[in-house]
Amino acid sequence: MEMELQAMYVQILALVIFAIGIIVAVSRRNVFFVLMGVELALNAVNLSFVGFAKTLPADLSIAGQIVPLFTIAVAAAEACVGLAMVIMIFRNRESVDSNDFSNLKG
Amino acid sequence: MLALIYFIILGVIAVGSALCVLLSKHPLYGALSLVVSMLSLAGIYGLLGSPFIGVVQIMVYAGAIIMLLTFVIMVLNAGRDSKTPRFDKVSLFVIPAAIVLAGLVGFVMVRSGIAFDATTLRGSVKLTSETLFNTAQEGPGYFVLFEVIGLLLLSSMGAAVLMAKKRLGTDNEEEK
Amino acid sequence: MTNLPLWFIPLFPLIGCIVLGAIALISSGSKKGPSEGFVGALSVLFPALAFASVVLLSFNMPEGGIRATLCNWIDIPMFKVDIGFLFDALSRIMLLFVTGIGTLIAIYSIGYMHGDRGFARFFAYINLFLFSMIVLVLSDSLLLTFLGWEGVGLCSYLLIGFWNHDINNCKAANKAFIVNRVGDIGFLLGMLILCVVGGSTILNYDALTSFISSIAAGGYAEGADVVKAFFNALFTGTFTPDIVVPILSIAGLCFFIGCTGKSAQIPLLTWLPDAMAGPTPVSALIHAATMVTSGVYLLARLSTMFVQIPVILDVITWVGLLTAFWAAVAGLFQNDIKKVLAYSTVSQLGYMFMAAGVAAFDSSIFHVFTHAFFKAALFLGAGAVIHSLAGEQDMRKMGGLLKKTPVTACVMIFAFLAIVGFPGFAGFWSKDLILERLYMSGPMGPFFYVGGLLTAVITAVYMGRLIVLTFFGSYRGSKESEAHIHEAPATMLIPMVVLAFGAVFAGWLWADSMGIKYFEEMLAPVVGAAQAVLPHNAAHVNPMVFAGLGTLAALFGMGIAWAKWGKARIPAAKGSSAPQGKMATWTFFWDYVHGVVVTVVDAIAWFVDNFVDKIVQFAQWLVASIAEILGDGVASFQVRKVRLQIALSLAGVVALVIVVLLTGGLI
Amino acid sequence: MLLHLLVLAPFVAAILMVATSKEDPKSSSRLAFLFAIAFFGMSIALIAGGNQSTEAIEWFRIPGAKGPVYYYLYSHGLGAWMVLLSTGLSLVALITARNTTCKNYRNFAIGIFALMGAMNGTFLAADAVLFFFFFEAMVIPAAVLIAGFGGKDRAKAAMTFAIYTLVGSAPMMVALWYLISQADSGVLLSLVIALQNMPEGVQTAILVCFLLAFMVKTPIFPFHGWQAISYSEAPAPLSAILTGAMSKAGVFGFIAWIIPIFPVNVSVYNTLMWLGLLTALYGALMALRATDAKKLLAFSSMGHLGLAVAGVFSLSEAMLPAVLVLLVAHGISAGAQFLLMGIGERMTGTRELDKLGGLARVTPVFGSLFGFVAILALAIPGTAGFVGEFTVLLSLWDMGPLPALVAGLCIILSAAYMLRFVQKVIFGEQKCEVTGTRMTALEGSSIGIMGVLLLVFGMHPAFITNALHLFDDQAIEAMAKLTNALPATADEVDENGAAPSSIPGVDAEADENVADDNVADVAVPMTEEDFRQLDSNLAANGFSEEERANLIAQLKAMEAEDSAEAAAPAAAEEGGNK
Repeated sequence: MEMELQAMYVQILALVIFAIGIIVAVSRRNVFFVLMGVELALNAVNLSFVGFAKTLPADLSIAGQIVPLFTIAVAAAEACVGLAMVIMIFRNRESVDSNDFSNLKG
Repeated sequence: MLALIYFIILGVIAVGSALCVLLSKHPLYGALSLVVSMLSLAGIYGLLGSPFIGVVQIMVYAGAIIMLLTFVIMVLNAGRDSKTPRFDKVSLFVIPAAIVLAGLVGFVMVRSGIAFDATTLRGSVKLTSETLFNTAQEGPGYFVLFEVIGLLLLSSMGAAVLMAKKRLGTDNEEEK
Repeated sequence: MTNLPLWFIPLFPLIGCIVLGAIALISSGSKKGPSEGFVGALSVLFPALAFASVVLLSFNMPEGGIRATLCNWIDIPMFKVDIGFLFDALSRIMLLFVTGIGTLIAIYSIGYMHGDRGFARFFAYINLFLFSMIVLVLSDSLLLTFLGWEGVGLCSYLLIGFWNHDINNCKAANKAFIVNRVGDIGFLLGMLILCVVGGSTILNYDALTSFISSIAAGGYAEGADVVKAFFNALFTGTFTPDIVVPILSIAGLCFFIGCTGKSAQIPLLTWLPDAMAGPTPVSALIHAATMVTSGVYLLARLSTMFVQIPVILDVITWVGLLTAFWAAVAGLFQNDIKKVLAYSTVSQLGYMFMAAGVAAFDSSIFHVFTHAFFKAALFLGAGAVIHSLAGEQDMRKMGGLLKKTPVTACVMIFAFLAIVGFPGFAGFWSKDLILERLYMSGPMGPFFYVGGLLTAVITAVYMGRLIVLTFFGSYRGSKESEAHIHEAPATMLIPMVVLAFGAVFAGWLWADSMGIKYFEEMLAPVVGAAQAVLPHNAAHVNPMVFAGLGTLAALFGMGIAWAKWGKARIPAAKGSSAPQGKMATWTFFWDYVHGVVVTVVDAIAWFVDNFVDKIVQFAQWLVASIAEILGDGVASFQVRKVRLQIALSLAGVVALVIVVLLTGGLI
Repeated sequence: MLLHLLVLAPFVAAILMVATSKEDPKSSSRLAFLFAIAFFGMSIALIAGGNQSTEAIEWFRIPGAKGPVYYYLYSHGLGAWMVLLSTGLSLVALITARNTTCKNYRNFAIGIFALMGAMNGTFLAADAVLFFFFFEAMVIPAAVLIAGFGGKDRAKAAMTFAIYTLVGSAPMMVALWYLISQADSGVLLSLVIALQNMPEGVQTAILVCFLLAFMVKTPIFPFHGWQAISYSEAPAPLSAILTGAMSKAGVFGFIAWIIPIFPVNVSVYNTLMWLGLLTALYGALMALRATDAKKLLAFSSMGHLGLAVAGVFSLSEAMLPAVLVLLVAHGISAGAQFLLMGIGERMTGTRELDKLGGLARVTPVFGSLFGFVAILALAIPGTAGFVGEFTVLLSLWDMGPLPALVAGLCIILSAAYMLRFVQKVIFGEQKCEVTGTRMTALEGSSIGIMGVLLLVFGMHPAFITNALHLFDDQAIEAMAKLTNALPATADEVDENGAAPSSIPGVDAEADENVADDNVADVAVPMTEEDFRQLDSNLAANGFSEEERANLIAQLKAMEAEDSAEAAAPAAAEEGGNK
């Protein structure tokens, strides 16, 4: 078997980054890390999109390369609002520990 | 062959810096590692034949989002997370679960046997923008979506400004 | 003028009602109210027009009557009824005195209601009442009669509660309406039964008559068990042809229940004495002369049906007898002048039902006719007395009014002689006739006769008491009030005098023992055939014997009254005019019975409110709390740690993926 | 076009109302009146125009369903009259609300228009999913209005109302989903065919789910828990709409979405008739004991609707017109009473019966109107209420005298509580000061017109009953087009479709393959009794006399052929069928 770049490798890389992103987002308590973890996971998904797009013939492959653009835009919006919230909450509570954020609990 | 080598190098950097994010103590370090990870991912995009996404990735992620993050961390000056441990009991769930999940999905994917297609189009700026702004095609296409995203960005910006501003205002009053 | 349309008759009072109602409504804002002269003229005009059209039609009526179908009313599958009018001998006689007396009483009311704030409203109601009453007697189908039937009940409600700021009047009005409603449901069910037996067409009187005669001609299961058939129908809902007659009996009973409600017979009679809370002209018009006799009218109208169901006729006779006797005794105990007259009305209605019960429908209608005159005269006289005494109704505080209000006294005394059956006066002829028919009715005849005669004696006693206490002796009220006693104005006196004439002479239309049978011949086309169905006692007795016995009874009763109250010094009354002690027990016996029913309903309502509803609420609460507890239980997983949540959901995803992999994917 | 306007334009009107001034009720009320009058006029045109339908437009697809959901409206006499009630009551409600909800009149009007659109949709939808959509959508504006404009306990009332009714229809949603996963589409005919192919147990389960939703909405004992509190806490104009038009959606559901599509299930229907009677009794008894004027009216409504439901499930020939007249009469009279009570509450500031009294002397016009409307509600002959109650009683008598007797008892009790109500509110000593805004001429005349309408319908109910013709050939053909499994010949549609319930023999046989099954295959010969029942059932479903006669003649002819064929060897026939 020739040592060429396989579509599978891209997906596996995406998977690994995604897993790390999830772990960062969930297991770290600092909200900044939570945000960063989410960004990582989103990036992994983008990568996966592009990787899959390249397995499709001609015209069909465009969609998979357009969608990441939107994802990036949404991620930007998310970061924007998320950081604003962090500022707000921090001013209220003087803390960045997500364990202290439980306003939504009934 | 060459592509594979580049890919392995970039992939290792990406994964490594991602792990740095996971393990770093101070969020500032985390943010910097994240930038590295993003950059290497941008390289992979280029490698895969989607240079436009790679460029956008650098500009938006590395340029804007992470900058924003960094600024906020610095402004708040509350980034130090020394009191809280990096991993706690929850991590006992999360890490194995995520690894198992990744393993399972990977297992399935490996067996599915996907391969690159030779006829696939290169995601150049020209092609991308033509597809994005093509209003002639049937149905609404991406154009409307693009506009909607614009709106989303605008509104999220507005929301962010409102939230931050209101809090600042009350702070001032309290000071008085 | 011969082809004057029938619908003109009800139309006039209806217009009157609308016009006067509009005046009342518009003027309600102003302080002074509308001009009484104008309103009074209008309110007499419309009944008078109706009366005039009835008279015109009466002269030109062909033998078989006039029928006119106006339009379709209800037209749905299974049920088609037209609005139509039937002007025959029976409705003619009813209409004549309804509109005639209605007009007279409208004139009287102008004087009586003078200065009342609700002047226009009162006459609007009176006109509405006349409209309903005319529809009741003029309609050619049971359903339209029912419209009038409930319409008069409604007007009765409105007029009893006319002075509605006193809550007691309202309660009396409510009672009248609700008790009548019970009877009305009887009427309604009767109609339903007829519909089921013969389709909606037989609600029409003519069709009903032919239907009944076809059944009678076809023969029917004579001895069929009515009760069994009824329960069979009740639970299975099926009607086999051989139980048509028993079913008809049930229908007849239902109609009779309707009649007991409207005509204040046992057991639905308690509302009539209470109804005296209304203005006196109302008592005269509605609760003496016209509305309460509509039950008798209905029996006569359905005579063809009733003679086929003798069981129910027996029931009617018994109820009539008991009512007549009971009410007469209760009349003895009353001190309120209007209450005496109310019980007297109930008692006289009992007579009419007895007559109807022995299939003497013509004589019962005749009594309705004469009774309308003398009872209206009595009530109007009582109204004049109350008017002159500024609202005093207790007879124990009256006395010696003969000299102060001579015209009123004369009118009342003439009417009194008529009601006790003094020879020559109206009541004599009609009551005599009823007693005679009772005697001839069959094996039980003599018993009924004795009961009727005894009641006649008591009637003479309590009416004598009323006259003696009111007009003879010396005045027992306070000195100040004595100075104000005055004769009523002319608008009140003229109708009274006219009615008194009627009370004296109306009986001569059918002076049976003198051989004058004009009234009987007139009614013969309507009820004659029906009355011939049932066999009569063959033994013929000289009518003079009955006349003599009747006269004796009247004289005897008057003698008792004079002996007991004529000379005695009656202490000035204190406290309420209601009877006390045993008298109260007798008077209010049926009120107690009704009270039990009302209490039972109240108790059920209380039970429903406090138990059933609580159980439902409890069940609701239970479901809600279970949901809440479950929710709380689930919410307790909702630990403060957001991250733990996500971790758990992640674990869940893993589990799901494993399951999917192991089972080989979705089906 | 009219149908589209009636359903969609109210929502547009609601949006347009946003543009008016929030502070000035005068200007916003002018626009609102204008809209409401326009809708009212349209609904009259709808009734005058007879049966009509729109093109079926494919709306969306539900996962698991065979066919798409159509935006498909169809108006028959029943629905058109209900629409009239909804628009008419909304108009009067908007008029009386001007002096009640001064400041927020605009928002109130928005809510009312949204509610009106949803109600119209419910009454006009010809697709089950569309019907359900509007059926649920009604709840939201109503609950919001209760929460925004209600009395003291408004939050609780709105919550109870919303949760109760939404939970009540949740089983229906599941059942409906299952049903359309089996049927070709949501139109009536497809549902009928799908149901016929199901085993009996499943049919019953779906039936019960459907019934539950309608029982909660009507409401029928014991699912009435939400009613008293919602009606009494809601602002009076809204209560008038709720009871006058919205509660009719339940009864409408029974008539339009249960009886035509489900095969007759005697035990369930009998139970429902008795439940209806029980509700009537219960409502009357509770009304006797109510101390809150609006609660009294709420229970009175419950009693009347119970009677209507009992009438529906008597399945008599006279049922449909009888119930329709009863519903219209009740809608108008109960609506008018609620509106009047709202004005009374505005004037005196209380709705406790013991604190009211003597209003007839202080405000004679109000008192007269109040008495007038109460008398109309008593079902005096000559009013529409009487025609309705009497004919419903007649239908009930078909099931035996006992139901009719119970209904008669309810009528007696209704007189008792209604008179008590009148006495407590307008008669007797004056107990409270009149401080609020008095009844305006506009309010008085609009309510007066409602009363006069009741009299007109009472003397000439043909106005109402003539409009009735549930499913005509055109509609059935149109529905058949949306139903693939069916060869769309009108005849067969008639027999298998619109009145499946009526052919007991066919139902049993037709289970295997409806599309191919011919009526002539019926093995069990139909007796005269069957024909009679069929006839009355057809009539109950709105077939005219002529059509019924035709159908029965056809059936009889087939019957004759069948018995002739029976002589031939059975095996040959079976072979031929397969």
